[in-house]
Amino acid sequence: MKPIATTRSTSGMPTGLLAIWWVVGSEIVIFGGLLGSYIMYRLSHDAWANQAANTNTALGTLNTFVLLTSSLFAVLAHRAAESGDGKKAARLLYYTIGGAVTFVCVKAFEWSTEIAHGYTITSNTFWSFYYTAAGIHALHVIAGAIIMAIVARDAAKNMELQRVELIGIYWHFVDIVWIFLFPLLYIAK
Amino acid sequence: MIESIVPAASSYAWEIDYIFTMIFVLTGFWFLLCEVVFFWLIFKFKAKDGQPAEYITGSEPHLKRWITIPHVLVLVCDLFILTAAVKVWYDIKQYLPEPEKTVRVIGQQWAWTFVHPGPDGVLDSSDDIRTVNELHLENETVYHYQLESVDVLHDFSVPVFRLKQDAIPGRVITGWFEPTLEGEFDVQCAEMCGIGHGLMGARVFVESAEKHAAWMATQSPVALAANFPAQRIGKE
Amino acid sequence: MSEESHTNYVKIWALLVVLLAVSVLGPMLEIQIITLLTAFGIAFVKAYLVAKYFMHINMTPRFVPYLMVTCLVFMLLFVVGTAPDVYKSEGTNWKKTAEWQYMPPSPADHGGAAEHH
Amino acid sequence: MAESIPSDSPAVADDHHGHEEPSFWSKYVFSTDHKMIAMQYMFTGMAMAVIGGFMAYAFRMQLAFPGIEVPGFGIVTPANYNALVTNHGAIMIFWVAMPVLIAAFGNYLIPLMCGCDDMVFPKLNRLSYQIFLLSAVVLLSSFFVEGGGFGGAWTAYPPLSAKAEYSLTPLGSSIWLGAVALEFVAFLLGGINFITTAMNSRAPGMKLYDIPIVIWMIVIASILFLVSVGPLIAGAIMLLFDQQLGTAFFDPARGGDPVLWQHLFWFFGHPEVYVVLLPALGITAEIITVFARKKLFGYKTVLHTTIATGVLSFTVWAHHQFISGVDPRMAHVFTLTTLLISVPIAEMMFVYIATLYGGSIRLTTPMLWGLSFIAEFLIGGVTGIFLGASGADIYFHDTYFVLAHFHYTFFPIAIIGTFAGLTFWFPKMFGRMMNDRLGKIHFWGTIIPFNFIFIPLFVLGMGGQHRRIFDYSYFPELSMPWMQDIRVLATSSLLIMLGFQVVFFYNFIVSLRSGEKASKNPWKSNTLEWTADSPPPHGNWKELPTVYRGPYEYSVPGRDEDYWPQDQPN
Repeated sequence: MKPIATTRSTSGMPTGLLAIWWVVGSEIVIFGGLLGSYIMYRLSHDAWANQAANTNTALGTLNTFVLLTSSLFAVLAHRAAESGDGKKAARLLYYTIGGAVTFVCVKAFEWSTEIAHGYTITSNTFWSFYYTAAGIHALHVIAGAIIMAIVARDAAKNMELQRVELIGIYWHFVDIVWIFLFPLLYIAK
Repeated sequence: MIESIVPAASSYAWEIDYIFTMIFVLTGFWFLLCEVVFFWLIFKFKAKDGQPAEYITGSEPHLKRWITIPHVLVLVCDLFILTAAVKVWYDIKQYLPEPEKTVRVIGQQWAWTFVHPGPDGVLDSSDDIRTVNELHLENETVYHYQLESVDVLHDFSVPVFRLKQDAIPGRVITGWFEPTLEGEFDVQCAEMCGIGHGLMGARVFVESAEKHAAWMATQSPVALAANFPAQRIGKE
Repeated sequence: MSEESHTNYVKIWALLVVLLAVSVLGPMLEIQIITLLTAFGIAFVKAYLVAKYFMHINMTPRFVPYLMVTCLVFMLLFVVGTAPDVYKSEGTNWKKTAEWQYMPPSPADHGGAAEHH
Repeated sequence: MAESIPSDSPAVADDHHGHEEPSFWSKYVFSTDHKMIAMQYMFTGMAMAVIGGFMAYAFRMQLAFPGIEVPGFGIVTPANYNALVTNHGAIMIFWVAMPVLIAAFGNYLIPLMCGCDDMVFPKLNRLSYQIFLLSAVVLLSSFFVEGGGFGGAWTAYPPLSAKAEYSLTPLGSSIWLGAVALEFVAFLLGGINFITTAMNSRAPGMKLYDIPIVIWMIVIASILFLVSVGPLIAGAIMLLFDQQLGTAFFDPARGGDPVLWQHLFWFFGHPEVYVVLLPALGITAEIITVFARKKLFGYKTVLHTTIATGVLSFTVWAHHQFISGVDPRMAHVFTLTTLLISVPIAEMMFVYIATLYGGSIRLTTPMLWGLSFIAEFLIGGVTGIFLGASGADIYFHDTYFVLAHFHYTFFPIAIIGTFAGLTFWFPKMFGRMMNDRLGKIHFWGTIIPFNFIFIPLFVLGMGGQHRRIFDYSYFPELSMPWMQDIRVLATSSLLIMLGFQVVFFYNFIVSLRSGEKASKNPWKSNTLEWTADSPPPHGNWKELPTVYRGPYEYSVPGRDEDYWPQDQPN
C-alpha cells in the first residue's frame, strides 16, 4: 500500500513525474562530466580525428534511427496510457523494448567488429572514451528496457498506467544522450 | 608571525608572512567580535523567571542593520584580502623575473633529483651536476626551477622559502625563488605519493658564492673521479 | 492542447529522421563549419524537439526546465573552469610534455591486417 | 495544545500500531518505515564513526610516539598509516557525516516535519539504505585483501591511485573506489526521495516559507549533492578503468591528464562540504530557536544565504588545487569566488548569533551542542580565509593548518551536529528523555579536548608541518622537540575525548532502557514532529496535520504560552 505522502502533489506535479525529472537532472551531470572531459581531450588531440574515422557511421546512424523510432513508440504508449488503454500502451512499450534490443544487438555487432580489428578499450584514449561513453549509455538502454518490461507487464493489466509516462521520459532522455554521443563519437572526424 | 617559527629565507617570504598577518588581524577581529557578542548574548539573555523572550522577526530596520552593516563590512574586508592575495600570488606564481640560474627538480618515488647548471651556469650542458636529495644554491641569486615528476604527483615544498608547487608527471612547471639566508634547510614532499611519502625529504644548502663555487668544484667529473674512482660518475 | 500534440508525434519523428539524415550527410561536404553546424547544431535542435514534444517539458511546472538548464550550465561551468588546464597544452609557467599527444601505432596495422589475410 | 490532536490517547496509538504484529525482520531489517530506516542509517553511521575514531586513535598514537606498538592495533607501518588516514577521511565524510546528517535526520525529520506519513518512495528508501550498507561492507573489506587498504589519500589523485605499481594496493584501491561509487548511488536514490518528499508531500497549508529551516537545508544539500556528484561518478568509472583495464584517461605517459581527475573530484568535493554543512546548520537553527524561545532572526535571510552559498559552492572548487598545477591565472578567479562565498556564510552566522538577542536561553544539553556548533564553526570559517586567499595558500597548502581548518568545520558538522540533533530529537525517536547531567559531562568532555587537539595543530601547520607523513623524524625542521610535544598534546587530548564518548554510549543505552518517559512535546517546540506520539507509530499520525503558520512563532505577544505549534488553527 502506498503511503499518503506519495499521493500528494504540493509542487503541482505527480510525485513520480517529479522524481523522474530529478533522475534526469542527476543523469545530465553524469554524462555532462564524461562528455565534457571527452570534448576537452578531443579538442586538444588532433590525431583523434583519424581514430574516429574508424568508427562505423552507418551503424551509428542506424542506431540513432532505431532509438528515435523507439522514442516515438514510447510517446505513443504514453498517449495510449493517458486515454486509459493499457493494452495498447503495453504493446507500444514492447515495440520500444524491441528498439532497445535492436540497438544493443547492433552495438554488439559493431563492437565485436571493432575489437576484432584491434580497436579495444586500451588501444588509445579515444577508444577508451568511445567504449566508456557508449558503454554507460548502453547500460542505460538495457536498464531502461528491463524497467520498461516491468511497466508494460503491469500496464497490460491496466495497473500503474502513470508509469508509462515516467519510463517514457527516462527513455527520451537516453535518446537525447545518444543524439549527442552520435556526432561526438561518429560524425566529427 | 610565521617567521617567528620558521625562518624566512627567500626574497618573497615576507610577502607570505605579511598576507598571513593581515588575514590574521582581519579575521581575528571578526572572530573575536562574533565570539564576544555571542557569549555576551548567552549570559545576558539566560532564561529568568517571569521574563519572557521578545518577539523579533528580524525585519525590524533598527535591528536588521546589525546584520546588514557587518555584512557589508565583511565584504570590504574580503576586498582587502583579495587584493593582497592576488598581488602575492602574482609575484610568486605568475610573474617570472629574469633568472640568473636555472635548476631542474625531478620528483620520483621517493627521492628528489636536482640538476644544477654547473660552473657554466647553463642547464642541459655537459657540466651539469646531478644530485639526489641535495640542492645547492647560491645565496641572493634569482633561480628558476623546472619541476618535473617521473611517476606520480609530488610537491616541491621548501617551507623556509615559502615555496610550494606540485610536480605533475607529463608537465614541466616553472617557478622562481631567490634565497636570502645562508644555511641548510628542509625540502619536503607535500603531496601524497605513496608508501614512502613520509621519507621523501631532501636538504637545500644555501651557500655564499665562494662556498658554492667550492662545492661545484668537488662535483666536477675530475674531482668525482679522483674521490670515487670505482663508482660511476653521477652524471649522464 | 493534448489533442494537438497527439497528431504531431509522427510528424516530429519524421522531422527528427530528416534532421538525422542532414547531420549524417552534412559532414560529407568536408567543410569544417558545416560539419560543426550540422553535427552539433542539429544535435541541439533534435534534443530540443525530443525534450519539448516527447518529454513535454514545457507542460511541467516552470522549475523543471530551469533545473535541467541549471544542470547544463553547471557542466558548462565545469568545462570552462577545467579547460585552461586540461584542454590547453601549455599555460602560464607550465607546459605539457610531448607525451600529451601520445598516440600508439594504429591497431589496424596489426590486427586489421591479420584479419584480412 | 498538544492535547487537541485527535490521535492523542495512547490507546488509539496502540490500536493503530497493534493490529498486526510485524516480525523482527520486517520491523527492524526490511522495514520501509522512514523512522526505522533513519535509525538504521544512524546506527550504521555511529558504528562507522567508532571505526573511523579508532583509526584516528591508531595514527595519532603513531604520530605522538613514532614506532610504538599501538595498543589494540600494533605497529603502524607506512602502508598502514596511509591506509588509515585515507580511510579515516573517507569514512568520516562519506560513511558518517552523510548517512547521519542527511540520511538519518533527513529520513526521520522530512516526513515528520512536513506532516506526512512516510517518504514518498518507501521501497526506494529501503533500497538506498541497503546499497549504503553494502558500500560500507565493501569499504571495510578492502582492508583484508591482498595489498591492504587503499592509501592514496581520500582525494585519490592519479597516477598514484591509478596504477598498482605506484600505490602497491592492487585490489584495495579499486574496492575503495567501488565502495565510494556505491555510496554515491545510495545517496542519489536517497536524495531524490528527500527532495521529492519535501517538494510534493507537505501538509496542507504548509507554504514554502513555513518549512522548517532544517528541511530546507537537507533538501538543498541533497540538490547540491545530486547536481555535483555526476562528474565524479563519471571520473570514478574512468579511474576504475584505468586501474583495472589499463586505459589511460589519467595516465600522463599515454596522453592522459591527471589534473582532470582533480577537477572532477573537487567539482564534487567542494559542494560536498556544503552538503554536510547545511543539515548541521539546519539542526542548529531548530535548536537555538526552541531553547532561546525566539523566532529565527530573518527566516528569509537564512534561506537566501543558503541558496546563495549553494550556488556559489559550484564556482570555488579549484581553490583546492591552487598549487596542484592549475594555471596561475585561474587562481585569481577562484580566490575571488572563494572570498565571495564567505559573505553569505558569515551573514548566516550573524543571523544565528542575532537570534539569541532578546531570547530566554535555556542551556540544556542540546542547546549546549547547538551553541558550541556556532562557536566552533566560526574558527573553521575564519581559518578558511587563509586557505582561500591564493597568496597565503602557497604556504599553507597541504599543511596541518589545512587539516586543523577542515577538522574545525567537519567536527562541528559531523560530531557536534549529530550530538545536537540526537540529544534534541532523542525523546521523539525513542520516547524517553536523555539524562541531562551525563549529557553535559559528555558535552564538556568532548568540546574541551577537541579544542586541545586541533588548536595545537594550527601551530604545527604554521610551522610548515605537512600532512600524511607517518613519522616526522626524517625531516629535521619538523622533528624539533617543541613540535613533538605538541603532537603528544594533541594525541593525549584525542584519547581524553575518545574516552568521554563512553559516557555518551552509557547515557544512550541507559536512557533508552530506563530514561524518564517523554511527553509528546518535551521542549515545547512548534514544529510538526512534536505533535506526533513519542515515538511516532507507523504512519506517524492517525490524522495527518494541517499547517497554519511558520515554524518559529515563539513568544508571540498576547498568547498564554510562549510557543504556537504549526498545526494549531489559533
